[in-house]
Amino acid sequence: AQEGLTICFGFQDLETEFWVAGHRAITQTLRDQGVEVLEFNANEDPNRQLEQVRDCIAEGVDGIIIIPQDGDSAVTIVNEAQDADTPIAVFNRPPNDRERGIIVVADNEIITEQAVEFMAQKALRQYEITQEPITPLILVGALQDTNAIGRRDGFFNVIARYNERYPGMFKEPIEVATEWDAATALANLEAAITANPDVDFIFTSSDFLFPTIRSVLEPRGMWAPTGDPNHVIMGGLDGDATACMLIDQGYVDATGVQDLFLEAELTLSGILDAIEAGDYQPNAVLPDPGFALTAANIQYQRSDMWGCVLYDEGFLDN
Amino acid sequence: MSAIQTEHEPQTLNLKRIKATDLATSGSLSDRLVRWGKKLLLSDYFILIVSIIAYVIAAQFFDRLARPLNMTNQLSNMWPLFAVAIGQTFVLIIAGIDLAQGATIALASVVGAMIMAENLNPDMFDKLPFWGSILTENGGLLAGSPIATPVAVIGMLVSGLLVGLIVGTLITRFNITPFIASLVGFIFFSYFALWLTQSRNISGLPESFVNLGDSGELISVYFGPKLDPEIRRRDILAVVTASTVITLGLAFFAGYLLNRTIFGKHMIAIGTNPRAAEISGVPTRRVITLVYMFSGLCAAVGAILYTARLEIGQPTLGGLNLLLDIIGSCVIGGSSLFGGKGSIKGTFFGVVFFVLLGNILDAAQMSPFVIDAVKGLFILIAALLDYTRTRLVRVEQST
Amino acid sequence: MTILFETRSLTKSFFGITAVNNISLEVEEGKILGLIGQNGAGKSTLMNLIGGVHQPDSGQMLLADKAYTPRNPADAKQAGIAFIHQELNLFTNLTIAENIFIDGFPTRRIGPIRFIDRGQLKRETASILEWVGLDVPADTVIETMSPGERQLAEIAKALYFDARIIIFDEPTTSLTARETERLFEIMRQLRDTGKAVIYISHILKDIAAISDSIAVMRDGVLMAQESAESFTIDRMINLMVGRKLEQLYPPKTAQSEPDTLLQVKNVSAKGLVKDIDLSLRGGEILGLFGLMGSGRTELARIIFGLDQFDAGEIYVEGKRRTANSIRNSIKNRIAFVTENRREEGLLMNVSIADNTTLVSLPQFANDLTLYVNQQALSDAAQQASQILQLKSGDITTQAAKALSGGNQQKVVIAKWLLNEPMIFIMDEPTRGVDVGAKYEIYTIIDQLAAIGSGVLFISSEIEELIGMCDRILVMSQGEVVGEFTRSEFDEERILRAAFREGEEKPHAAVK
Amino acid sequence: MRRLSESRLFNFIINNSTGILFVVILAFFALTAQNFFSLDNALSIIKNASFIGVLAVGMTFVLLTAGIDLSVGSNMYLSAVVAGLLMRQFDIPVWMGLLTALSIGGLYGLFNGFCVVVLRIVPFMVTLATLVMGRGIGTFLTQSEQVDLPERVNEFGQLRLLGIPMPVIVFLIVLLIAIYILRYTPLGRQMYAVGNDPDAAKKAGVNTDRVIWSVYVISGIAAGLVGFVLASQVMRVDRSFGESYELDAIAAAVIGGTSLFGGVGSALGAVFGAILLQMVEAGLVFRSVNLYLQPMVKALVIFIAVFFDGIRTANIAQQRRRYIRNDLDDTDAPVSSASLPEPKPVSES
Ligand SMILES: Nc1ncnc2c1ncn2[C@@H]1O[C@H](COP(=O)(O)OP(=O)(O)OP(=O)(O)O)[C@@H](O)[C@H]1O
Ligand SMILES: Nc1ncnc2c1ncn2[C@@H]1O[C@H](COP(=O)(O)OP(=O)(O)OP(=O)(O)O)[C@@H](O)[C@H]1O
Ligand SMILES: [Mg+2]
Ligand SMILES: [Mg+2]
Repeated sequence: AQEGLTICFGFQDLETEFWVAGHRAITQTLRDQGVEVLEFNANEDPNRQLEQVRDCIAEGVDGIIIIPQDGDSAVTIVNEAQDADTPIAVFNRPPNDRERGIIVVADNEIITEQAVEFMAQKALRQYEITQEPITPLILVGALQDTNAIGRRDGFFNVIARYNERYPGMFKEPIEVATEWDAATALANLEAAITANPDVDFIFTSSDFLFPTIRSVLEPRGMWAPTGDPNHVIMGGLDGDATACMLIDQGYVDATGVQDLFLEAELTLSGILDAIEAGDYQPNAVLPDPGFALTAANIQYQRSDMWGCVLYDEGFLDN
Repeated sequence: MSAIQTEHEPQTLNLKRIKATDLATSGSLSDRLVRWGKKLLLSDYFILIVSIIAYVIAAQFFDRLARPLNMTNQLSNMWPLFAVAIGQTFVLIIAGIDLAQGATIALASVVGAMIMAENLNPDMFDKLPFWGSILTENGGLLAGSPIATPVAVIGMLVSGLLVGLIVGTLITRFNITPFIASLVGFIFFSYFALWLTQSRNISGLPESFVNLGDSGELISVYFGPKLDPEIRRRDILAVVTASTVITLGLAFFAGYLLNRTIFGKHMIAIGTNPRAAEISGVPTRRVITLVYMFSGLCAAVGAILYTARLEIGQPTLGGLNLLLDIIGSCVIGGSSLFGGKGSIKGTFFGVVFFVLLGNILDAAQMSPFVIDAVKGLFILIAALLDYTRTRLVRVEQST
Repeated sequence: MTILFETRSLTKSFFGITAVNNISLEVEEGKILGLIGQNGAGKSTLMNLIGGVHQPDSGQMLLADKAYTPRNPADAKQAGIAFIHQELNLFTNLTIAENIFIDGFPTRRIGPIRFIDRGQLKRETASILEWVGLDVPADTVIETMSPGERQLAEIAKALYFDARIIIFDEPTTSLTARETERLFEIMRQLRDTGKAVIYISHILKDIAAISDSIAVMRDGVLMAQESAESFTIDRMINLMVGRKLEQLYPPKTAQSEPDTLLQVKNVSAKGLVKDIDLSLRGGEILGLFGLMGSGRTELARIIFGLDQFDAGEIYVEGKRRTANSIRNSIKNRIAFVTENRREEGLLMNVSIADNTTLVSLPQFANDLTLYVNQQALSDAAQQASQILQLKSGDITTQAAKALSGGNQQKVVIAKWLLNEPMIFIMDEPTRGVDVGAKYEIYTIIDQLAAIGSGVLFISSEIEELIGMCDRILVMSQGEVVGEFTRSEFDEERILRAAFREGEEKPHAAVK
Repeated sequence: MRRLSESRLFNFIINNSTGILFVVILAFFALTAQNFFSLDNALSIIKNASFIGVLAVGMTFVLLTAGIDLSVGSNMYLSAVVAGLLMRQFDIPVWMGLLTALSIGGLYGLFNGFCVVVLRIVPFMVTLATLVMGRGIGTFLTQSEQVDLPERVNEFGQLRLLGIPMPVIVFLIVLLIAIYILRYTPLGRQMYAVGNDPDAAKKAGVNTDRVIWSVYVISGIAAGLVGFVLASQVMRVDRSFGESYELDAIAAAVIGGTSLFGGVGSALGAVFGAILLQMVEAGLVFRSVNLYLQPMVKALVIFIAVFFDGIRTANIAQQRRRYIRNDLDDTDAPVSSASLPEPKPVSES
């Protein structure tokens, strides 16, 4: 039924594994179904994305899928498409106004909270035994990226919650800027660890920084699996293949997972159904609750995590 | 578009004349082609012509390029880029460079939104530095007031002028090279804008402001059947919008300044030899500072257009990629990084080149994995053609 | 006598101007060939063809009877041609030694690695510098040197390698009599060792004194090449200009007026000038003489407001100047022709017309709209260029850098003339200018004085100061050491004052 | 006499202003942040400065000739990608990977040089185009996926010699080579000449084409080297690897006193600029400064450093200037003509 359809797919960049995997899931599934896909890369420029969506509308496509740069520009872009009678779906980054468009939501703040919650639980057990306050550290993403800000908020929410319940458990968190750049992360993390050698709780706003973290911790003897007295409680967000491997090996305790496959499926079915029904302005909010993949649940939930699927397919093998 | 069309007429006239003389001298077809090609290459409009020819050829393969709506889209994409590039052209003419434009766009966008935004969700915004004073649950400083939009526009322009003033002062009073002075401005004001909103966007801008962008249609065209009761929105082509008028107004003003006034002559003198200019009584410091202020103003105009079309105040507008496109447009359009050269017309052609190149590459639906490699190649080819042109012009003049 | 080098029907044109037109010139071994011609006659262009800077449109060159076709300056150098350009070609960020050896440093090995041999560099440079008479260390950075010293460095650079033909294109424009004399000494030495020397100058007296044969160019054409004996100064001028010049200096029409335009009282600037007292009246031409580095330029810059001073006062038309700034000076109609036209005088890539009108631009612009009346502007520029007999193409399109050296100097003067100066400070205004044009410039100076302006005329050519001035001040080491009124003018006394020598022991170098 | 010594102190401060700024910043952080003043931290700062630092040294060569190389970030990416892919696919040893990265970097620079020298396109446009192109080719090779480096690269990355991390040693070697080229070889001095006046350089017989070509190759090799060394630290090359490093590299070079208009600059200055920037950044992390303020403070430090450097160069130029009179230090005493250098007659004819 999808033969002959044209769908326009606008994305922001393909800079991390997560987005590459998402891009592939969407384009391949559509093409497998015989849909013609027009791809547009906006290179992290929402204005450029708006221009591209306008071009798609000019082209007269049947539907549009976007990965927006942020929740606010998404609103404008969704309005633009719907006003021009083109159905549109928004993948992963939700518009702040969720009234228009097919919106597949992964809430960074909430997913982060789930992962950090698991880490905090572990830290609590340690705190109860040693009575030593925990020194938490967060690698913050680019301040220009709203996802990074959501993740930072989620992290601080959990820390605050625990400090309320168990006063004195966490010290003031150390914030490390990364600008989503491995070298910046390397330099700043190294400085932060030198300044605070007692750090024992690290959360990275994206899993792609785990190798960087390792190269800072390893020479200092802080790269140790769970159970080792030198183990640093560690977590991240994205759920990529490296994170899966490191959880397997015990170095990492938890990662917040956005269910990439589910999101892709929700997006595609949403938009294709609307096209079939002749609905130019389909509106729906389709949540991806996300989950935290942890050392505790990796046996059961392994297959739900896109990173583990890649990992098990041999993604990281030489 | 009007600018382009009027420029086309003499071109066709020239063509006719060539044909007439050719008949008289009975030149062969290849001769004529060579002559015609040379003429084209020597023209000031070279980059424009190349861009349009490339576009026309590409449209034969990718018919989506030829759709009227696509064309009006490209037109509207040019205006904000052009507005910012005008300011950069001025700066390049005085042998400077203004990286701070990237941050100015962001800052102006945020400042404008903080003045006029309506309704702010306290959950999201209560961590902002000015929450409770400038920003409240009811919105920005003048939320809902009828003067909100004009004041916000003035506020945006003033922030552009201020950034320009600061960068200009660093250069003229502290003797800092333009590259570093504007880089400092770029970093500082980028993060200042981010800090102001703690990375958040401010939405809920009033309709009167949004209409300053390309949704403010002044002349629209509809090509469909006459009595269709329901015209789909996408069939209405906005040819002239508020952004067209604003940008062209800015361009003509800049052209006047550059070509017709003492200010423009002083700019060229400074760009060519600042010491000789100074000794000849050119108020170099004042001119340099004013040029950077004008550059900031242009960036702010760009910010108005971008903000209006995105309908949000955004601290991440602008940025390095945009900046490289802008400087690239200026340089393709004939500005020199070593000063003394540049024109508004040329910069417009450079902007046309960059916008059409982007459109063609997107239309060609090349894999996203090769598109950048191809884009780089085309920039290189355009620069090469342009160099060949200037060299030929020189040879032509000397014989 | 053997002909070492010759050109046959050499032709070169730029922008429709034939700068070198069908020239067949012969250069003999062991001889000095003087080459003269008006500004823009094509002398430098001819030399540029020989030096590989430009390539001819047609014609041939023969070096030792073999075809010689240099594609670039390196080729010319390879063939044994040294070229001292009219415009300095020094790297101001490098030392003298590095400038001299830039295309072939002496190196030495330390282990497996080659290093520049700084010791040898220094030694060799020092010996060349001594030869040309430049008394500064080999590792002096060019930036810190005065124009005169730079010119000597340029000469040293061309002489360090063993050339067969040495071209001097107006090498003495920044040199004083003494250095010039030393340079002639060097040229004679070169000739005596069998080299061929080509010497270009506008100082015909020098040409007559040193040349073995003389070639005259006019409008790109070779008018004559004969042995030096067959030329008198008058004949040279006649061939160059195409007419007779009755006198070198125009009759004096200006009268000094009683009112003082400029009064400099006790001005001192640390390290530069000290206790300068100077006054300039309306209608007066005041000469300022001194040796290289005597501080005349520094004083001129201070008076113009370009540099600051530490003590003393300056009065312009009786009013004490409070702010020492260029724009203040220009507002008071003070003009300043710089001695460094390339760096401070001209916008090289900008049209002649725009250069000419740069200072007086406000006159052509509406104060409110800033609108410039293009027509009035190009008319004014056109007029100025006619008055100064500028040799150029279309002044609204031709860039200043495409002018011959002397014509560039005229543009600098024209630029200030348009502003109708009341006090005209001219620092070496006739440097590199041909006899005909010099006469024009003198006439302008005289006319300016005649309408009541004061002229401060700085020059190293003592004759022209004597010919033109009402009074001459002599500077030495930043101080005014002598003052001569017209009736007291005497070349020898003025020179002695400049050397700070008592009357009783005239210096050997002074003839 | 007192005034004299005062002015000497003043001159000392002015002439070493950039160095003093460095010491002041160092002292400030050392006094206010624990553990900042330690060998460990010093090494860590230098190590992390080495990436931008080596790029900046390469950039200095280009800037000296009044060129610019915007493509270094993309070059890093492409070099690291190719080396990484080869090491993964063909199991080549680490040293061959390094060699690959250097060659790719050099070829990249060669192409830039070709466009500048042979096609005569302005450097800004050339390197802007290759900035886009290089990353594009890398993206094509990887299909935008990250390249994870094999484990043995980590061993190389964590190598230490006498306790000094490998990147610091690389940094030092690069610095020495650069100083050698710039100060002690004819080619280096010719670079200064070309930047000062290209026409004059041609007239002096300098092969300007060769000089210009070589600076782009040098900058390219430096970028390839940084690409590999940085990759060995973070063990992964993703699409944003090296993005917008060109600005930091140019900033570091300019802080170190290099002019964008050619002819002025030094390798040591570039190194110094990079370390200063990294020290400030580390200090801000040590002091846990608000993340939004960190870049703003960094911008201010760049401003101050460049400002001081400007004063310093102006003052040195002032002092280098030879004066006509030697009454600089006191105006009251009359200048005796005996103490003045006599104008010596050059010939006694
Ligand atoms: N690079 C150039 N481009 C265009 N025109 C030039 C160029 N060089 C010289 N000319 C023109 O060629 C003519 C001859 O100039 P040239 O420099 O040879 O004169 P000259 O005899 O050396 O004069 P002067 O005594 O003033 O130095 C002039 O009209 C000048 O404008
Ligand atoms: N560009 C410069 N940079 C540094 N110092 C300079 C410069 N120009 C001149 N000086 C210094 O100023 C002194 C005087 O310069 P200059 O030779 O120009 O004096 P002058 O009296 O005007 O002589 P002349 O006009 O004959 O050259 C010189 O000793 C020189 O050291
Ligand atoms: Mg000449
Ligand atoms: Mg002088």
